[in-house]
Amino acid sequence: MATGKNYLNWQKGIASWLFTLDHKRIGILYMITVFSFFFVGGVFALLMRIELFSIGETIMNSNLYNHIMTYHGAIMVFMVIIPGIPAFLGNFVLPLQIGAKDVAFPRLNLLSWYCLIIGAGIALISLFLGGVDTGWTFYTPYSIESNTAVVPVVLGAFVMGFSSILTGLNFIVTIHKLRAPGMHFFRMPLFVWSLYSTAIIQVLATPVLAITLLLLIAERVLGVGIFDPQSGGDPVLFQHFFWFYSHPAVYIMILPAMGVVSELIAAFSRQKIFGYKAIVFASLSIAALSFFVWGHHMFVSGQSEWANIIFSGLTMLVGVPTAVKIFNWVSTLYKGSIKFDTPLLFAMGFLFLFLIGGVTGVMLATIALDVHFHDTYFVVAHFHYVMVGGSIMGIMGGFFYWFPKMFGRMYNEFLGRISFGFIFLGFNVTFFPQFILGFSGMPRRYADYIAPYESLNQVSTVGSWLITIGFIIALVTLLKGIFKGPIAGDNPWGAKTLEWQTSSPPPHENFLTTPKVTKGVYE
Amino acid sequence: MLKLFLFSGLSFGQSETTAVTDYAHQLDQLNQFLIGISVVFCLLITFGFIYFAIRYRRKSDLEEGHAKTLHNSILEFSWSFIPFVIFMVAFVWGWLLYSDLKTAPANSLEIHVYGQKWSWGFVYKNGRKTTNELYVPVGKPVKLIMTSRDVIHSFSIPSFRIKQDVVPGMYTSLWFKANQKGQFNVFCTELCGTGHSTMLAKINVMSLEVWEEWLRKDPYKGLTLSQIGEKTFQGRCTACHTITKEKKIGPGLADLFKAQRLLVSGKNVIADENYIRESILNPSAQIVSGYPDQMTPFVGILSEEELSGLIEYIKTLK
Amino acid sequence: MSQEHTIGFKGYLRILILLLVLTALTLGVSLVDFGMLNTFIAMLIATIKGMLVLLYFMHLKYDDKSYWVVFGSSVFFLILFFLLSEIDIATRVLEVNTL
Amino acid sequence: MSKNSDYQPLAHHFDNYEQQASAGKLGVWLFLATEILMFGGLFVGYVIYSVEYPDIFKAGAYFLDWKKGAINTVVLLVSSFTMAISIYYAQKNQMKKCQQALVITILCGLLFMFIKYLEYSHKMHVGILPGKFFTYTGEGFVEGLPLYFSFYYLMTGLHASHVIIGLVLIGWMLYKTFKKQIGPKHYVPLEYVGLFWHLVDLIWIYLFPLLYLVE
Ligand code: HEA
Ligand code: HEA
Ligand code: HEC
Ligand code: CUA
Ligand SMILES: [Cu+2]
Repeated sequence: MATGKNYLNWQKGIASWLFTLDHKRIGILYMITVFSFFFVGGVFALLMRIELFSIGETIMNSNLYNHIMTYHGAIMVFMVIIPGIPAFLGNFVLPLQIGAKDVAFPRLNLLSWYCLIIGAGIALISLFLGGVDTGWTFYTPYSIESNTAVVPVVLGAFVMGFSSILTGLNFIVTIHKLRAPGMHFFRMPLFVWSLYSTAIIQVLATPVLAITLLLLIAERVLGVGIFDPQSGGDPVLFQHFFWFYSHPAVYIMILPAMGVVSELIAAFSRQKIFGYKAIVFASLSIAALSFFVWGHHMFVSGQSEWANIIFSGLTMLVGVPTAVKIFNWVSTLYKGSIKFDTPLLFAMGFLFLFLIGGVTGVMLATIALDVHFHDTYFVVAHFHYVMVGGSIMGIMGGFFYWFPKMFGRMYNEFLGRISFGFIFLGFNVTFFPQFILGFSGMPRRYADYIAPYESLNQVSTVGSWLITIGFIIALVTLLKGIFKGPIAGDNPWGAKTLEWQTSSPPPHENFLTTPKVTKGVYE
Repeated sequence: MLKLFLFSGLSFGQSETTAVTDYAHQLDQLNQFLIGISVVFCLLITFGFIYFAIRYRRKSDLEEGHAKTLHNSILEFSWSFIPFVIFMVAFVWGWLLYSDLKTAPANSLEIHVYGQKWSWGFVYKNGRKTTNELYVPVGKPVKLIMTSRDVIHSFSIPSFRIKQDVVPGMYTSLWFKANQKGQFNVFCTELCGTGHSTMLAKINVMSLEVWEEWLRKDPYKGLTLSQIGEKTFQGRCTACHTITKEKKIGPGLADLFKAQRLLVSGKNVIADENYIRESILNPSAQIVSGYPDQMTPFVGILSEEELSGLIEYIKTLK
Repeated sequence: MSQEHTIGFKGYLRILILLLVLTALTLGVSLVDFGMLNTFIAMLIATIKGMLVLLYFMHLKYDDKSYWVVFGSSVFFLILFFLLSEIDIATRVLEVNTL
Repeated sequence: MSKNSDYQPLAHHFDNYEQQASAGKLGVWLFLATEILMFGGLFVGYVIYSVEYPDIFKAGAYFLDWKKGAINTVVLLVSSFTMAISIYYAQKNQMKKCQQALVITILCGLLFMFIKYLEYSHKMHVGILPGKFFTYTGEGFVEGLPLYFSFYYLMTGLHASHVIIGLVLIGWMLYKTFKKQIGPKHYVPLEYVGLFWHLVDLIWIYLFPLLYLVE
């Protein structure tokens, strides 16, 4: 790798990685973990899509399909995108961007990586104990009755929850206490603000997931009956518990991606962000509002009419700050000096796909429409547009952007663009047809479907192969870049934020002398 | 135009996309309104950033951005306020339609729906029961009162644009008025286990006279006990049992009668009439070894006639 | 921060005694029947006790205001969680079996 | 480094001790917030069901011994007090008294657990166990009673597990005072543990009337 003393080579050996307290190394550990899980989750997705290629049993029976579908969802949510941006990119970039030597609690930081590994380990052990088939939402009473290995998966998710809590806690304290001299709150890059908003959700919502999962375990082991109608419990209450966490969780997934996009747009248009403060407050208000809207997942669950109406109205509000962000980004491009490098392509991909995901989110929030769309492929398409088209685009864009900082080397620009092309195209081919399928009523979590749905499903399956090609190209590009790429220089993009002022890769304690901040952000 | 765009490439025979009720028509209007607005916004924004990106692409490596303003109160206000207004329109419109969906007309015909793994049972006011086939008259409001015997299911009729979860331990309801004769699909849309994707039913909308005629018919008239059993079995049991020795969710039932059964409790029993009867009514009491305790109890669902029929039918399986 | 304000041994003792008195009060009140108000009164006393612990034992009174924000927001979202769930359960219209 | 009064470690990534101490404290408060929301989930469930099934919850409270509950309340309050003064003594460099206060705190915690044990074992003896192990059908039994005791065991159980964690932490602090790693210049670890211990007390302050004194 790059020459000179830096965080990558100042200590050697496996142990120096596994017991490292350096936030940058921990970030790299997360990188390896998250992309490995992404690969596993992706393989499950491909298997699912092959099964759905044609009517009848294509490669697996419906029981196996339910298992694969559950693992795909659970892996992607708990092991890929929730740790994805905050724990991987955030860990690496956050202290650099605010001019700190490390995060506030380095040991806790390492611990949260171990929580992820151990939790994921426990959850994946279940594969050998019979698997799970409840869907990633674990709805009771099915998850109580299902004779599959629900307990290990739930326990694993519980442990991974602590990983997320600890990361969030660490970031809040780091941002409050460890900013470099002169780094006022409103001089912080927007990525930092987005991580801050995310961390608030992580700290305040995840504990409710923890207790929900504990209750589910108690339900299965002790039969406490709180969510079991046979003992007087209310299964719909479980859904309240679950979504009180899991709706805010979707903003854990998207807020950091939005932060990445802000950075990319500022860097590749060489502009100050239009409406910096508006974006800051939009992030914070999305975080706050995210706690008010969970009931929109329960419009047909048996939740009361009034609760439905209230939740529908509250949900609409979340769209406003999101719209503000989108318009601000577009305005930032106005009169910029714009270069179409791979990271910006991903940012543009984000804008387009997230926009579609967002407007279909509003259709889902419209209560009567959701009655029709709920649990159909329309929802599946919506959340892939926001999660893959939004968060995964964000993580890829951010990765390509900070790649030279992480490894001191450059990837091949041409290959990077090709990979974007395949991912973007394949993505739309895979998931756009699913909106139409959803509108015509195809239910989700179906291992098989009726004849009229077949042609669009085939299109979708072919699309999933295109995405795969895209990700494989990306993987090759990045691996080649790490080992053989040309030396990148400290600031290859001409970006203005602090992380670009130290060397690439950065030294062990980030900056040789503590930076003094005298300018506003992006100046 | 938009409709064309959305539905092109679809080759639906019995199309799920045609709206069959007034409600479905109204819902489609709301849908088209939102799609229209969304397309406008998406195009606007997409063309906006693509245009900027090309118009202001970097000319030389050292070039910096040229924008002077970082604020524009009018712009910023309008791009928060206009979406807000649109959101509120969507919200209120959705709410109004939803209120219709929640208030069944007082003269609705009530039909009871029971979901269970993995079939739908319908009970009509005169006591007539059907499985996986719902029969309703055209042009009359019908209210479904639904509950589940085991886990949560969801009763979804895409052509009517409605659905409602069917929850154990409570009753939920749904109403519709079909304006068109024909047969329409019902899906279960809440994950309920292995048979989730096969938990389908059909709604048959027929003219009032035919329907009343149908309602009075005794479905089992002229059938032998074992034929009644076979009919019941087809509707209720095939999700989990085969009539050969092949294992599905539960054991294959061929050669069961008078066979030795090893139970989880370690006991050995002979599968006589009583055993089969208890296995159907209260399966958890005697679990066959090697199988999960997954069978939904049929107590209270099957009539005495059907139960005896099932036993007779199982006896004939070889 | 390192210049700790503390209320000293005597101060803490006073708080303890207050807390014990309030505990006795809870018990006493539970013997009297105020009808609907029972739970409310019990919770009110518990809240006063909780505030004493927070303010004095946990030093919220003297410490940085940001801890208040942290603590307050957890309580706020907890109440929100309760209220919105309870709205659902309290306003459900029960369908009844008419057969 | 051989006197309590000099000890003041500083991790490499902090600029000064102030910063380190206040970072730690903010961290602890954030952690307490997560605890509140985690326990809060159970409280929300409890209140929702107690509104839905008041009779069951009334019948359930009848089985609890309010005297034991009240004694435990007093015990925890006293322990909170001794915890608070142990910090005060550490600040004053009166390490002997600090250690005594910590020992009393631990004793109170153990007493609390002992009384809990008495309560549990009594109930378990007559078949009042959580969930599907509930076998009691004697006097005072009502339909749905197991639901109340599910909550009882979950809430007090989760609380008791926090008491145990707290005890371990206090024990560790005591050890640190002997190791001369806590003193007037470095008492923040004691403060952190104290905050945790007070929270455990705070939760009990709500648990006690909710569980034992339901009308
Ligand atoms: C990254 C994750 C993410 C994000 C960001 C979102 C964002 C949103 N989501 Fe989504 N959602 C999920 C992930 C996400 N969602 C997942 C995983 C599920 C399914 C879970 C499961 O069941 O398995 C789901 C399900 C889901 C449902 C339930 C569907 C159902 O099961 O029946 C609903 C309903 O309201 C909903 C709404 C919304 C809304 C209103 C937004 C808003 O935040 C979007 C706001 C953005 C915009 C609106 C775009 C910008 C605005 C403009 C440019 C203004 C102009 C626009 C208009 C005038 C329309 N989502
Ligand atoms: C982050 C979240 C995420 C991501 C990325 C994806 C990605 C994909 N998802 Fe999934 N999906 C979910 C979250 C996600 N999904 C969730 C939560 C559910 C709901 C589950 C439930 O109902 O319980 C779901 C459900 C779901 C369904 C519906 C199943 C059903 O209801 O029956 C389908 C069907 O088509 C599907 C398909 C796909 C496809 C084709 C991809 C493809 O985009 C995947 C392509 C990726 C790869 C093939 C991996 C290749 C990777 C590498 C080669 C390594 C790369 C390394 C580097 C670049 C360094 N997903
Ligand atoms: C949800 C799936 C499911 C459905 C539906 C179902 N069963 Fe079963 N059945 C099982 C399972 C699993 C077992 C084995 C475990 C047990 O004994 O309960 C079983 C066992 C049995 C047995 C005992 C078989 C033996 O080998 O001893 C009989 C008889 C039986 N079922 C009859 C029926 C009949 C008749 C119906 C329909 C009216 C029916 N089942 C519907 C799942 C089902
Ligand atoms: Cu029944 Cu899905
Ligand atoms: Cu949501």
